[in-house]
Amino acid sequence: MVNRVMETNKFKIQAKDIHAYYGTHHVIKGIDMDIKPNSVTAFIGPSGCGKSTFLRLINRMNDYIEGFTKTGDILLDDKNIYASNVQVEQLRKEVGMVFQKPNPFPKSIFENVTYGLKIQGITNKSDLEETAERSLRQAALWEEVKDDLKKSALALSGGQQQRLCIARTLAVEPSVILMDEPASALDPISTAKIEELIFELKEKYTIIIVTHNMQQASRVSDRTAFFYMGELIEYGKTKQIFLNPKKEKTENYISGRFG
Amino acid sequence: MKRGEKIIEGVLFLCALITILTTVGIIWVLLKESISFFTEVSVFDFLTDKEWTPLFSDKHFGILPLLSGTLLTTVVAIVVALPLGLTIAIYLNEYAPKSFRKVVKPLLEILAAIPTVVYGFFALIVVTPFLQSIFPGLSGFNALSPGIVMGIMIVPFISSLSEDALAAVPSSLREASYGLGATKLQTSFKVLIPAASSGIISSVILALSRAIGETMIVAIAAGQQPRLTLDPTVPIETITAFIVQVSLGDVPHGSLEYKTIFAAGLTLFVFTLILNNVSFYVNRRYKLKYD
Amino acid sequence: MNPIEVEIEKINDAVLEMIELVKAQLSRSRDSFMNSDEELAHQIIHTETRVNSLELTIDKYCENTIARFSPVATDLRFVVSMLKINSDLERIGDYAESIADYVLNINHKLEKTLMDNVRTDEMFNLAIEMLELIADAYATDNSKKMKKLFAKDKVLNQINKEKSQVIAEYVLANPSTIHDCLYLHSTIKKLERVGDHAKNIAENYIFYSDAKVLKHKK
Amino acid sequence: MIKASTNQWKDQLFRIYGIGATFFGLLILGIFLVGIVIEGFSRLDFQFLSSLPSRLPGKAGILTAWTGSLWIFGLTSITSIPIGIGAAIWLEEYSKKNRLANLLEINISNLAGIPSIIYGILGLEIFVRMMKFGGSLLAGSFTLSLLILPIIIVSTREALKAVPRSIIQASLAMGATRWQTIWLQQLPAASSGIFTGIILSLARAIGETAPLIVIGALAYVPFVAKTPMDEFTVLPMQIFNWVSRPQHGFIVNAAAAILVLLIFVFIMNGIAIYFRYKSSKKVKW
Repeated sequence: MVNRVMETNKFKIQAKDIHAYYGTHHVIKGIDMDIKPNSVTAFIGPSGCGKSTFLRLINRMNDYIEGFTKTGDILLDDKNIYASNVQVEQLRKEVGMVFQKPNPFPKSIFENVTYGLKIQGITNKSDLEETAERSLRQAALWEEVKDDLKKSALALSGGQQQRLCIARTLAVEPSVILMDEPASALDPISTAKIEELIFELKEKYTIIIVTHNMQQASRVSDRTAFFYMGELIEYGKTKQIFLNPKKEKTENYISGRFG
Repeated sequence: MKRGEKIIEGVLFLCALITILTTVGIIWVLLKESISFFTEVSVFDFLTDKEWTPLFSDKHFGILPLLSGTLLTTVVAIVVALPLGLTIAIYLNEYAPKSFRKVVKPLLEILAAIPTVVYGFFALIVVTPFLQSIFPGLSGFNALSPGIVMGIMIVPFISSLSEDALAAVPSSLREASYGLGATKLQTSFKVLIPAASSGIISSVILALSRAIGETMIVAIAAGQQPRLTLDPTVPIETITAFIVQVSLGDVPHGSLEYKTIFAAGLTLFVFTLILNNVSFYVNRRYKLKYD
Repeated sequence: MNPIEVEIEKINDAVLEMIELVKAQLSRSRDSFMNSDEELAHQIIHTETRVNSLELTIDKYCENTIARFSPVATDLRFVVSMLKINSDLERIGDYAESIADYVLNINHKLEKTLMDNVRTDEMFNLAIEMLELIADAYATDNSKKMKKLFAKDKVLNQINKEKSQVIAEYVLANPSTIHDCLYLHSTIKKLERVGDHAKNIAENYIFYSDAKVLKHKK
Repeated sequence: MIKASTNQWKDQLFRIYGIGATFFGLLILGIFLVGIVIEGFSRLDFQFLSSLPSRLPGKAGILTAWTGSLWIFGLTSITSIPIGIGAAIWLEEYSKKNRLANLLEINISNLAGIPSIIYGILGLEIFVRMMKFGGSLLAGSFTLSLLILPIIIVSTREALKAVPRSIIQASLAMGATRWQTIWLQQLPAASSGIFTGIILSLARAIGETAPLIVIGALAYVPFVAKTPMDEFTVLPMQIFNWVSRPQHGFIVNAAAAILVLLIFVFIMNGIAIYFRYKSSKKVKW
């Protein structure tokens, strides 16, 4: 019992006083946040509130953006991901990312799923096949594509493409998966499948999802963070945020009375 | 891993650096020889003397005759190319069916892909005799014939780039005009061309620069007689044709005659440089307008 | 106005109307019971159909809001609370009707001393005051006022506890009145239930307005 | 009402004029090509392709010219393609938005607009004189490489730009390095665009005459080049030489040589157009 309490108090990701700037534009203003392992955290907030920027800080995808600077630290398993000895590529294998629009590589399904292994230099065919099957199964896509893994990924439907992108991310066995509006370009049925998938993946992974869909946030997440104008206005259990938000801004935003 | 990446980046950077070295090389070569040329010939003479006879015993080094020759062929070329190119651009953009445009655009671009020496042949062997049958007084070498052929050659420059500029005009503007009951012609001339004007102007300037630097057509069909004239029916010589003439001859390295090609080259370089940058400037301003 | 606000407003108005209606029903049931006014009793029974139809209307509004607007936060709490308050109000309306029914069934006028001994009048007044409090607190959106209601409910419960002994002693002394006394006993019981429902309404209202759950807490 | 019908009428008139203008250029091109074919086709035989140049038009051939053009094609490809693609990748993917990058940017646009003859002057000083290559294939191909480098860079960059950012992001997010992303994703995805640009620029190099004249390529080369250090001639040089001679026989020779040159150029353009067409159909991002 004591052990379990200890376990749940350990944080997977800790952000400490994060400020971020595009040039002189202050886009994230002092955010602190702790995220527990094996949970789904939803980031909500109006466009331009900094939630995507914050998400991309967690796997350092902002590194390449011209004029981007940040202060503060982000800890992954208590290690600072911005420390000088951290290899960005290694970090990104640990912290996978799924994007808004499905973005499969213009290659076969198999090549897509095994891309992450290939760039790590793994060429053993049976290893690749094993991983492909495992991750496609995890992404609930295996049954649909197992007979034509050689087919171009671009021939899949939008929903399938997105699950392929998730499978591709799972193949490198990350512990954290960042999802930037993963279902915003999909139809309701595909969206439901993705949400179901997120629910299942929670057992093994820590998931952070940015979404504009309030219902989606309330459906899939354990905790919800509301961002506004670069600040973290409210962060708490999803049920509490949606039933009884503490801040008026949160209330106004989630009930659609913004402004 | 990290080091490998750095090495690759370094090699790639060196590749990019070669372009800078090229420019530096061009400027250095032109300046070096030109400066030694201008120690012997005064800049004032170069710019004002009305004769260019570096290969004669009575040497004159006035660039004006070469400039007038260049100007003459260029003007003829633009007079041919501008109305033609612009009309084609408008027609393809507004009138022609999409499938037609898809076929015709690459076909027109073939005009620009044909080696210029072939155009020179065309000008000398086909166009000049044809023009002579209309204007009996036309000399066998003249500015008119290469000018016209050059015009045909640069049509795709103007038509393609102008078409791009017209296509970039937001469709809302076009629809607004149609919505008011305007015809395609009215829409084209009253809305699209003004809106795309900078793009069109920049394409024309680019074509101008192309015409000024064009060598083979004029070297073959315009003659080798530098003269200060605006008459397109007599033989003339352009800057480029002069450089070819000197290169073909046996001019000893280091002689004043040899250095003339650098002075002439520098003049050409400066002209095209100015025109190109004016074109970029105009085009950039235009792009800002719609972003 | 935001579309969901229009819906919320509609529910709000209907609930307000419901409260007023039920309050009026209860206060008429008091008059009818205390004065054995059979005419008034008939009116109460007749008006009950309006209470029922209003309940259905409120339910319909709430369902519509949930189905079409997926309310969250305050809106969600509002709709959920109103659904429950609505059914509580309807139950109070039912009790008023039952009491009117008893008036029609009582054979002889109940003796004044008995009525006073079981504090019938006081009980009626307390129940009505509770509804007045609800109406006032609801109309002014004041959850503090709602809390005043809990004390009154305790008094009601106390009276209710004492009533059986008083009535039993009276019936032993006047066995012929047993029939009528049972009605009195039931009436008191109903009024106590009105208090319970009123308390539920207050709790639900506080859940809506302060997001605090008071139920089943002492 | 009258106004409206006048407008309609003008509109139709312009349509006809537009068709006329569009076909005018193509028509002239057609007439000219037919003329060349009539003039030169009969001359185009094995003897013409396999003979060395001669003072007699009937005996002269283009063996040295077309082999020279092939040499130039090969040597220019070897130097310009890797450098051009490399530079494009650096500019598109690695350069930061600073003054150096800006300078490179402007510089490349300017280089693309410099007349080819100026490159000839550069080649003359640098390769022929300073590096002492003389009027050799090496000097010629280096000069032409510099000439077409900006075109390759610009078209490669366009092709790289057309690869969706999302693909790049996906690859980086998988933990790929910059170079892995470029090598495994961007270059394959941009390959047909890059290839098109390269083919078009090489076609241009094949047709260039002026810079080669300036660096001193000879019109009369009585042997087939064996090494890159040999003197050489190319088809356009041969044509230029023949055009400037008075005898009609040489004009016929020029026409025949033009046919060969145009076949070269058209095939390359055709390949480029085909690739552009194919790539425009293939991937819908």
